[in-house]
Amino acid sequence: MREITYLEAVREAMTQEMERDEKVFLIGEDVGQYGGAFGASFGMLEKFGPDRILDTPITELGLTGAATGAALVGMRPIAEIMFMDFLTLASEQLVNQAAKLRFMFGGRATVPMVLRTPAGSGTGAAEHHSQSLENWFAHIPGLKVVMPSTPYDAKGLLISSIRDNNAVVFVEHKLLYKTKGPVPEEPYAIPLGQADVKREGKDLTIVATSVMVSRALEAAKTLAEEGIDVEIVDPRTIRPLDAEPIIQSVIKTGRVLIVHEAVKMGGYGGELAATIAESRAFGYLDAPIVRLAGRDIPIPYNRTLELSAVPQVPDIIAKAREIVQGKV
Amino acid sequence: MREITYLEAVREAMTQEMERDEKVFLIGEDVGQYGGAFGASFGMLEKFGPDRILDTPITELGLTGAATGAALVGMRPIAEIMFMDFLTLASEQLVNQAAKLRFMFGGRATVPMVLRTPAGSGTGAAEHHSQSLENWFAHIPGLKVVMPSTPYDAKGLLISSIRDNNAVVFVEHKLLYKTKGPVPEEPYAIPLGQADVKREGKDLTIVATSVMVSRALEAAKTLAEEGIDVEIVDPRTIRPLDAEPIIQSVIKTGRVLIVHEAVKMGGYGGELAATIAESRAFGYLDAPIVRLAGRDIPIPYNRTLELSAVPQVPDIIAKAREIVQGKV
Amino acid sequence: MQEEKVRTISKAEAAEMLRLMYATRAFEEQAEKSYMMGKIHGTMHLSIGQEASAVGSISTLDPDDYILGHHRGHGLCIAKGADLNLMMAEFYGKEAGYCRGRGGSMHIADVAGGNLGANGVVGGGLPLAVGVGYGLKMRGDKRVLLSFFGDGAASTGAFHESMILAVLYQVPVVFICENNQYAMSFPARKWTSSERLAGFADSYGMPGAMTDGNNLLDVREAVQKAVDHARAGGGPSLIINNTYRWRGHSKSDRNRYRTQQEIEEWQEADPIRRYRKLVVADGLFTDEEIDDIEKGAYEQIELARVFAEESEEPSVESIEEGVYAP
Amino acid sequence: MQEEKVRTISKAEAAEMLRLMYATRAFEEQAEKSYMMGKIHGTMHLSIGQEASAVGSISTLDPDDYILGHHRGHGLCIAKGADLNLMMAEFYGKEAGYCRGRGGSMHIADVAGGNLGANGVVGGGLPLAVGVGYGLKMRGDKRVLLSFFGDGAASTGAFHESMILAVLYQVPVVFICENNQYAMSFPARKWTSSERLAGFADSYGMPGAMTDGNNLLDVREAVQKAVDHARAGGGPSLIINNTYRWRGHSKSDRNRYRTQQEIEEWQEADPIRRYRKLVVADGLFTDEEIDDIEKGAYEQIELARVFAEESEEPSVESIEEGVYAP
Ligand SMILES: Cc1ncc(C[n+]2csc(CCOP(=O)(O)OP(=O)(O)O)c2C)c(N)n1
Ligand SMILES: Cc1ncc(C[n+]2csc(CCOP(=O)(O)OP(=O)(O)O)c2C)c(N)n1
Ligand SMILES: [Mg+2]
Ligand SMILES: [Mg+2]
Repeated sequence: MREITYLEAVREAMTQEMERDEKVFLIGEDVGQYGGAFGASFGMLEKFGPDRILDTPITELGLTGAATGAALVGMRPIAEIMFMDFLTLASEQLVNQAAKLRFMFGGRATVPMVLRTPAGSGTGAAEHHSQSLENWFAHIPGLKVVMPSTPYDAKGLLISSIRDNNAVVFVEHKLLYKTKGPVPEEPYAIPLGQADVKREGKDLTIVATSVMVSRALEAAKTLAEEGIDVEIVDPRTIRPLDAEPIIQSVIKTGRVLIVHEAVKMGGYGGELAATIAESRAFGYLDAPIVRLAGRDIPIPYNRTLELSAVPQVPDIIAKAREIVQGKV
Repeated sequence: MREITYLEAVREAMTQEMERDEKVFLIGEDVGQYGGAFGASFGMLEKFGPDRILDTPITELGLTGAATGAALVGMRPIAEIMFMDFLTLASEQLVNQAAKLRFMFGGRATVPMVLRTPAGSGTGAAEHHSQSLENWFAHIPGLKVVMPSTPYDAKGLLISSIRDNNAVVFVEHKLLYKTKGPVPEEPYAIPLGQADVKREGKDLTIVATSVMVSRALEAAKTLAEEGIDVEIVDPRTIRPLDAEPIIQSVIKTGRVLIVHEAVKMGGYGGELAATIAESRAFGYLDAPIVRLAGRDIPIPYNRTLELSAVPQVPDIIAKAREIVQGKV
Repeated sequence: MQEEKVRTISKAEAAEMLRLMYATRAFEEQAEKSYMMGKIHGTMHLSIGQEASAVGSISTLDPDDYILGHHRGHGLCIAKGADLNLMMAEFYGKEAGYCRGRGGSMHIADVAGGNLGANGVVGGGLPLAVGVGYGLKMRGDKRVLLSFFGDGAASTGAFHESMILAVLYQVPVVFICENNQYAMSFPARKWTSSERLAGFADSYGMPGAMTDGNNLLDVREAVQKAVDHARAGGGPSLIINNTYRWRGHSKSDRNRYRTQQEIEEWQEADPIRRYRKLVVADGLFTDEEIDDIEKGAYEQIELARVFAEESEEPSVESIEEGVYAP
Repeated sequence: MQEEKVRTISKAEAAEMLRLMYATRAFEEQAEKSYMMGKIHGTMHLSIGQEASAVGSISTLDPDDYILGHHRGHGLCIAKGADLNLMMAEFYGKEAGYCRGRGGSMHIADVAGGNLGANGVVGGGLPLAVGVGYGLKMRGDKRVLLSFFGDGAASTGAFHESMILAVLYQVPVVFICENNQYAMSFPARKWTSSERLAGFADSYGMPGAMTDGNNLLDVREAVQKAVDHARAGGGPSLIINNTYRWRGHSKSDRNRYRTQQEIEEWQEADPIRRYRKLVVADGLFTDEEIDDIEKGAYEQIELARVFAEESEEPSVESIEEGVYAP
């Protein structure tokens, strides 16, 4: 199959959906001629014109609300927030309006919109451009939260997100943009709320999200050489969570390591750990549930510190080893 | 000992600290003549004058940033955000600036400020005035997050928060404002990061926060009549978390129920469950770790629905019973 | 001058506007009573004194046009033609209410009927308004939107960003600031003035106007012009209706920030009585005719109260319905 | 007129301003080179072309006054008297840097030296400025603050709320908008104009001014007036410095949103060359003297580069230091 990058997959999903449905439009800072800070919409202005590719001044709250309002009267906007850190500016409209309008109005409104945003560290952009705040939105009823880890998932999940009749927060990862993988040319939809087993194994379940999926896969190779056979489950959608494949995997392996980039305390790993601990998998656990996550610091600028702030492949290997060897 | 309300305890803490230290001031919407939406600062304008009790127009982002800036040059502001729901408007300044300035500047700045805000449902104020978003801030390194459950704790923890050299989010609960309890008249400080065992027991540990502490205490009475002896631990500070008393309690009882008002998914209960599941208490667990929390909906207006949206005393009793009877 | 304006309005239309203003007054009085009697939980924000702003503004719309309201939104709802029974039922938190009892006073909406909802967040409707306007424009829909907000909302960042985007995308939206002089206890005069508020229109590059918000004809004329402008593709406008709320901000208000004298002065300028006097002086109505309209309005509200009180509570089993759309 | 202004400045002071502008130019050129050579990770925002705005503004301050910068902040840092070694070391992410390598280009700060930091969030410094100003005012400190931001920041809600609060509390802050015509690719002219930006001062109720931001004397005069006003207790002002960035927004910029011709026209108005010409024409300096200043500045930057490159990396063991104050 043809291989394209995660960034191209995102662009292709948007382009194909905009071709299919004229109610879909894109709004965000510098999404037009500039093509978006990371190039996700590069060339789309030329294709769809300025009425459907809307450049905005710096107005995170305003543009998020504008997308919400347009959705309320039947459009299907895609809003881009340049860095997830700036959702801190937009969250009133996302959390109080987009997420709640339907429920608040007795189920008599729909808000079909997508808010795309790149998260994560690794680009040297420091404290204000590197955060992973997905658990903020996983905490909000009315939102869906999607975190694709491969180009294939990015395209299929973004198409589903655009077609979904709810407000979907679509979290991309900057370091994944340039990764390549097989992606069908025609449009296809991966249902939201469906986890994916990225690798089968029997000794340890690793539940990983976003960029940590590829790091876990990398770690699995080394671990395999040591005779540790790892199963990797990627929730892909963190709200709603498809818990069953995770529970089944843990029942099978008896051990689990949760890996994400976001800060550990208050992060989504807690949700995963708690979901396992209150499930029927609890009785099958041969080891404590372990989380490996971002350090309890803002993301620093210095390259070495930045790398050390979030889990890397060797950290995953070491932690997996400890668990399997009964050292935790 | 003299009994006063939680609201009076908050006011007394602010008043005594403002008398002690002229760098302390209060800023927020309607905190002056109006005395704050819930009356927390009633009478303080008359006492301290408009230079230290600053009324603001509706500017959540601006006033939170103003507090942060003042703290950066050595003042000790207390900012009040009228409802926690509106922290969605203020979070950029709180999360990107107040929390990170010190680290970002290499440890060469301090931001001694308190952001007080009432959270929670139960007043019929519906979706936009009832949220419990404490886990958003528990997720942010650089912040401290405090959630007092009694008048005594409210005063002592607020005094500590004001004296702390970091940005502290101080989460009050609307339903607690009118509750009374013994509170010393003189100023006293309860250290941040110190959990409190609110009731000793041997059959089940309940970890509860804020208004859920009193509901758990209420539930414990009924449970005691049934022969179920409950231990109740109140973390009081959720960042940093004093995990040790919780772990010890779970080791003792072998069973744990986590209760909070916030929505379950992505909530702080996950952090608590995961902390227990990865601790040495794991090996002592005789039952799965159970969370009882807010439903997966925004807080509805209708009184009956509103009450049903978050854990009430009978829910705690029922869940505790199930756990002890091995039904989960 | 005033008299000329009076005559541009048909008797039927004038009667309807009077009815809507009286119904609003009656609704608010009933709301207050129900609250006092403990039949309502929560809080509410009464718009008594601001009836001409709501009715005058919305009277310029076609039935399928849109409005976006705010927390002090009962009058806006009524002026947009809400079914008073469903509205009162929502206020009572009943299943028959506009929002199935989920939203209550601060969130009454009727999307199908063009009322896109009140809002619990001050300024929360402004960014939405930009998007609603853009949605309409993008699909060539000729409808327009009135977006209401208070003087307090004008100080929020949401206002600034929304004005900028509205002008940039030339959306068919009339932004109407109901300047009732206070945001809770905070006096608008402490940070702005009515002239300055209107002047923001210029700063952003759109037409602006300021009205005597207690004069229905004045409001109507200014809004009509802006609505026509928007419908013709001319883009957004900003209008400041100067008015006053007679009651406290909400039930927790002790009115310490204003004088009894000030309240009484504004009560002298009662918008309903002013319009009533005009149409009677003009000979369009007799006093008896208007008494009948008033009485009819109060009767309607009484029927709505009964309807609401007799309606069913939502079932707890249904509580999780409506969070997600299929 | 220009000549009269030139003469109000002593030779020593003029030399210092020239040195700061050249040092800024040299710093930015070195930053670009280091980045191209792969010695720097991350991104950066160069202020080449905006030197007069930074130096002209900050030259009006006393050494212990404050500034708050923004993401395009190297020139502001230098103008505030940053130690170039520590600054370059920070840019290189080294332990010796101003922020121990934690902050980098977008967060350089020197709180003790009155530089309260650049900011990665557009508009992020504006609310802070209000508080800094209030803190100073509250304790009777006579220092003032210059708060810098871009035309892009002026469209944020943070701007609106900050202006309102600044006027309300009459803080000793001069807000300086470095209008370099674009926010990334978004042209300021699409939502405002320099006149309109300056006009916001009036909307909020403070003095406003607009300068030729590439004319150091013009900038200095306007800012001096505002600084004096603030120091005398007169409250905030808003100044728009019209200028231009020569380089792309950051390293990802393909410059598709502007023409080469536009860039060249603005390069003609090089703020350093313009000031240089003035002082030479006036006879205050010979060309050789200025060549020496320029050369000295470049040498200083070369020393800073060496210092930075030879400095130690922060230790991974220290990574968690500085999150919380004791
Ligand atoms: C963002 C936000 N901040 C604070 C509040 C609390 N609050 C509710 S209404 C109100 C005053 C609003 O003033 P204005 O916009 O003038 O409307 P009015 O109440 O005068 O009609 C305040 C502060 C809120 N609902 N939303
Ligand atoms: C709140 C926010 N939104 C978006 C960005 C991404 N971004 C960084 S700089 C910039 C443009 C800023 O324009 P302006 O304020 O005019 O400053 P300039 O870069 O022109 O100096 C943008 C959009 C950001 N850093 N912060
Ligand atoms: Mg008002
Ligand atoms: Mg700019």
